[in-house]
Amino acid sequence: MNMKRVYYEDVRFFTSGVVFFWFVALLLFLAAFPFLFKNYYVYVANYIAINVIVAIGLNILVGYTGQISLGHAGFFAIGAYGTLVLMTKAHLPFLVALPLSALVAALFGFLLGLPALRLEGPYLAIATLGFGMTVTQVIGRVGFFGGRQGLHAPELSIGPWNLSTDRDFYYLLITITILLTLAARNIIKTRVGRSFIAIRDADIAAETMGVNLVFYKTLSFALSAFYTGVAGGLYAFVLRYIEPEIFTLLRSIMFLSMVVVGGLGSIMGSVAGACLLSWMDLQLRNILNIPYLGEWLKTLSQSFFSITGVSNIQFILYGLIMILIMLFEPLGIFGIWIRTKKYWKMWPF
Amino acid sequence: MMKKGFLVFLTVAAMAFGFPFSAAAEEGVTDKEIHIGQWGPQTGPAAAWGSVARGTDAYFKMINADGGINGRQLIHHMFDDAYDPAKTVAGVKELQEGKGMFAWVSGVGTAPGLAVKDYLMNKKIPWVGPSAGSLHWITPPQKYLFAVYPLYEIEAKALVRYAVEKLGKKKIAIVYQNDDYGKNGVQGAAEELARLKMKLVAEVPVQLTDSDLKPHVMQLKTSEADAVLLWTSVKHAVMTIGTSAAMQFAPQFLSTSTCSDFPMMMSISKGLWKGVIAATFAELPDSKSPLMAKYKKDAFDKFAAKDERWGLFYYAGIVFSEPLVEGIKRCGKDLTREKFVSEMEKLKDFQGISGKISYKPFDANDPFSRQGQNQTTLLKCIEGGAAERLTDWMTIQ
Amino acid sequence: MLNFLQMIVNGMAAGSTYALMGLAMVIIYKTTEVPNFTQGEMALLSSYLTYMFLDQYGVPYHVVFPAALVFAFVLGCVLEFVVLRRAKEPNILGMIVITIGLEMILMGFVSWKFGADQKTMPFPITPYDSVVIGKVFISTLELLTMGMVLLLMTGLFVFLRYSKLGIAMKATQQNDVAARLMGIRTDRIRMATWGISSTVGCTAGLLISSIVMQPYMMWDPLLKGFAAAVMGGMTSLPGAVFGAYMLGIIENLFGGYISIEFKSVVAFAIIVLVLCVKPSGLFARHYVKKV
Amino acid sequence: MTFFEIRHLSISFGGLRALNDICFEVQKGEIFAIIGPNGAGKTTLFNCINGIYRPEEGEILFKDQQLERKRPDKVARLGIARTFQNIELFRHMNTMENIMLGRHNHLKTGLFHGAFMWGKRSFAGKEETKHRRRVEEIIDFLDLHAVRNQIVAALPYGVQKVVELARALATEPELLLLDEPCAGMNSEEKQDMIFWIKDIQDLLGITILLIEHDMNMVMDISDRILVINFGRTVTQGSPDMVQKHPEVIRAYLGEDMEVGSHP
Repeated sequence: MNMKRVYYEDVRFFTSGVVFFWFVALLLFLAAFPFLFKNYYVYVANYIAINVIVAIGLNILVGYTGQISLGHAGFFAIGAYGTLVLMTKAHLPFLVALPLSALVAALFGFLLGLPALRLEGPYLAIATLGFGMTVTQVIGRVGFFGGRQGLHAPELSIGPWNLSTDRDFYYLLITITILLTLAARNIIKTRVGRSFIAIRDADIAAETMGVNLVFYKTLSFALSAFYTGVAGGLYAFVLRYIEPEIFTLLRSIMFLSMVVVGGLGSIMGSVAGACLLSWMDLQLRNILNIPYLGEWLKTLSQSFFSITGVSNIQFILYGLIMILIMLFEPLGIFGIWIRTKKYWKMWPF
Repeated sequence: MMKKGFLVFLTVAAMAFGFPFSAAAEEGVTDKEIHIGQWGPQTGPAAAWGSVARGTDAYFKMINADGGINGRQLIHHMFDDAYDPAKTVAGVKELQEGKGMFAWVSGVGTAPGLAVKDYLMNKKIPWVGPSAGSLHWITPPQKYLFAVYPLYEIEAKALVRYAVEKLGKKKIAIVYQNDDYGKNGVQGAAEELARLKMKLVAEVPVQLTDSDLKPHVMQLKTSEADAVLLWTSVKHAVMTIGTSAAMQFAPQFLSTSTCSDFPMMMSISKGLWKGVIAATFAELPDSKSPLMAKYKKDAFDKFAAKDERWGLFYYAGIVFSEPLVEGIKRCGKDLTREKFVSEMEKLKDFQGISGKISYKPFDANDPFSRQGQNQTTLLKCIEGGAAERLTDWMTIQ
Repeated sequence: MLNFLQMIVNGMAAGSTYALMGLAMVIIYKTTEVPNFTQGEMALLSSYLTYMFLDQYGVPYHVVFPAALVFAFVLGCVLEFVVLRRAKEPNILGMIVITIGLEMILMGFVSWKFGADQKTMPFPITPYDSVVIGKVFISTLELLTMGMVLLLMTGLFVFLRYSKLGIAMKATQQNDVAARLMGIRTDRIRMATWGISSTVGCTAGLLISSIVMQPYMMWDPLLKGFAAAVMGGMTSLPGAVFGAYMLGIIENLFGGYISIEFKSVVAFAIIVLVLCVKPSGLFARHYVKKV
Repeated sequence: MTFFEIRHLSISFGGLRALNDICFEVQKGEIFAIIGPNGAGKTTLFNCINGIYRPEEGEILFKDQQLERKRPDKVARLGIARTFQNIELFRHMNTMENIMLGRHNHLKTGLFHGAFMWGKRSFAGKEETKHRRRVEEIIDFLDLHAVRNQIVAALPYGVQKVVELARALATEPELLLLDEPCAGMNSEEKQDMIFWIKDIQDLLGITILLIEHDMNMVMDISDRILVINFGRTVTQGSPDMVQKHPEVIRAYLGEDMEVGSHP
């Protein structure tokens, strides 16, 4: 036994040189990404990055603290609308408006966390669902928020930099995403995150060890809402236009499936889940343009189904993938990753 | 200074990775082809509007079968955006930056359209006929955006005028979808009534998600309206009429062009639609107009899928792209975007299967320099879903 | 006063649909603890197929409707057998995601097969006829729906309490292992539960689709039914029905007297309030974990 | 000042009197055992002390502080830790993290410091390192090296019990409540556990309240014993005294008396 332990190794980020290498490689790739691919893919990357932030935030709540939320589109909306309203009506700079509106989202998260203290399972699901729908409907009906006409994002510039193109915005977005990912990972590894997990695994034991349930559960809601709020604020600038119908129950469900498919209680899982599902969400519309397969599907629809509804195949695929992952790997993509890693470690035995 | 270096770097990188910097002619135009893009929801809650894009597709195929325009074939790229602006933006960027579209046509929905409007306008890409009658397209007017769909206000005004002046109705109420579409209707109706020194007796908002319209009908009933405008989706229009019938409330119902597909409305409402008056922006499905007959025969019968229906939404796809085709035709062999815009501006009383369409030279202060159609016509639903024409094309400013 | 009475009746009429969906949710949750988001789409598929046989093949009502209920039962059983039973380590989140996935598949299938155009189900009675009691109107379709709710609720209640299968279902819910040791084939019980629930949902679907049919028609009734079930305690059949009628009436009164714009949201606001006071709904005892 | 005292404690659940007028005192540094048949109310007593249940009547005094209206986390803050009858570990954490959670009240890292744990010289980094050193001492003490980095759900039952003990020790309690620490252990593990409990008393000077069914062990290590049955005190006193009490003999040593004949 090595008696001179460096205890920091348990919590440090780069557990080995290999990890460090891949991290740097990833950073380099992300930095070079806009130059390697067309602008359209930069937009897709931006869209994915937004979902990554939400998925991580939601995983803090769902995966680590063990609460259900079907209302995160509400926080997303609060972040988006907050940022735009603060910028256009109060003339605050972006870098002030974004965290401010995320804090507003966090405040709402805290408020939603209060009734959630006593709720679980389907009861919590319906309460959060109600919250999400209420936010959307209220925003849609208040003229101040542009009603159903939505709001356009103003020109965005930070200091001397004008971030008007997808590419410019990409760098800002990706930086924020990486920082938030690392921050989430650090929070989970330290006292607050441990308390979250403790609450999930055995809440009464956690309480008798000194964890304040009220505080940490609401904190988890608030933190999760904060992440989602930041993502919402950024999303307003990815799309450059927001309207209430963007923030529907369907989006909340999509967020939740990203987290569950990616792997509950795993940051990397959230990233993977968000990448996979949001990429599919954008790309499945092209399914009929795939050579041969698309033609075959069209013929199939002509003879057995209806050609007018053929695009709905994307729903079938989407649902199928969700179910298959859940049935065969309850830990999601993260579980698959762990298993593959084990397999290669043991190889060739 | 930094910015410049960055740009140089970008250019070099772009060239290194082989970006298509179009040197020849105009983007999306070759000797043989013209690429036109379009989005439309084939899935999701608004999927019923998906037939607009399919109508355009059949129309383009018909033109190509007839030899194309000035020797060029129209290549139609349409994609499904599920009415989700994020997907609209994705699809537009992918097609525009990938294949390169010469212009965009139609495109269903206010929200998806607004999400891509700035992008298209900044790139100076023409966009003809957004399929939603919204003021957003023309306030402020955009040089490259040509609206076709008559404003919902115009329809509201025409309907109110008819109800008051021809039918002698005294109390007009409105049921409206609580969004842009509905509110434009309320505004139009209110303006017209103000002109006639009257007021709406009830304004009842309906939410897209409502599945029970009894409270709404009760409000109408309490207001004792004798004419009710329906500014809702098809589903809610049918539910309003049905619930009214069940509650033995029978005013004259008047609806927007959204619900002017009478055969469909008759079948969904189980016959209750009979007697409803609707405004519309195009010829009727069974119209005797030769152009309409040609479209039915050469576009629909030849190119539509077997389960497609020759309904309003379908040939709306033709209505919205007629001006585009006309504009391209007038450009002749030398097709550029600038020339296209100037030719479009010269359109005067152009009539396809809709009302007359005219544009004016671009004037940032005149929204109507980019609003093509200002005409509407009123129809009454009679037995069997057929329509009786009540008015000729009316022009309302 | 007349208006008030009318609103109450309207509320009950609206509540009846929610009640049917709520009942269907409760039956499954009672035995398997799955909040079934597929419920609506199971009914959707059954309704659309019914429509197909009625409208395109002209099969008469008295054949099609019973056949639809049988189909719904089989569909429920098949989904349970093929999908839900395969779930490893089921937890509530995983189940939610699986049922949502199923929901997407069924919805995709229906839209693919039938397109997105609005349709309407041919129905033996006109949904727009009404009965006048005093001066209060109620449509015949709604009377039928209310009747179905009462019938199904009492039927299910008696069935669960007195029939052998019903008692076995209860046993399965309370202690799966013990039930199995007593010779109950809990797998089959679960399957039957899904079947029964799907049949109840199908009834709701058929009634709704006599007005307007489109692929999204079951979303709102499903959510409201779910909300009603939660309000009633998620495990109680009368609770779900009571919750549904409460929701319908509150919605209508709110729409009539306060704000018609926020009518559809008020249901959820009330749910949250109720849950703040009674965390397990109105009719269920709050369960406290023991250490 | 008494170290720990319970006065006239009563609680009932739905008409059933689970605890009825329980009184006892615990001196600093002693091992005080509570015995009684299943369902006597021992765990309920612990739950009352912990703040999980609110007693209806009576007082719980710890170093002159009233506990009966305090939340569990406040009680923990005062220096009372416990283990559970049916293991309540954080199943998906490893041993080290489980014990680290015991350090919760001694750590200061909040959201902000946690998020900015960049490197070992940051606030959170330093704190984590420091406290892991403390945890390592406990791991040494209870001989848990082998399972240091294993997820606890996968550990054998006996080891899980030890981890629970370690977690409780990590809070640096003054009073430690052990709820059947030896239940389900084999004799070897039991020996270890007895050894550790004594060490905790002798070396760390922690007062221990113990619930246990193993009479030999209880008689062996306890300083004083409280016997309860049906929520009432039967007797209390030194092991020798308790052993001679007729009702205890009846309950534990199995004289020819029916269980049902209790008043």
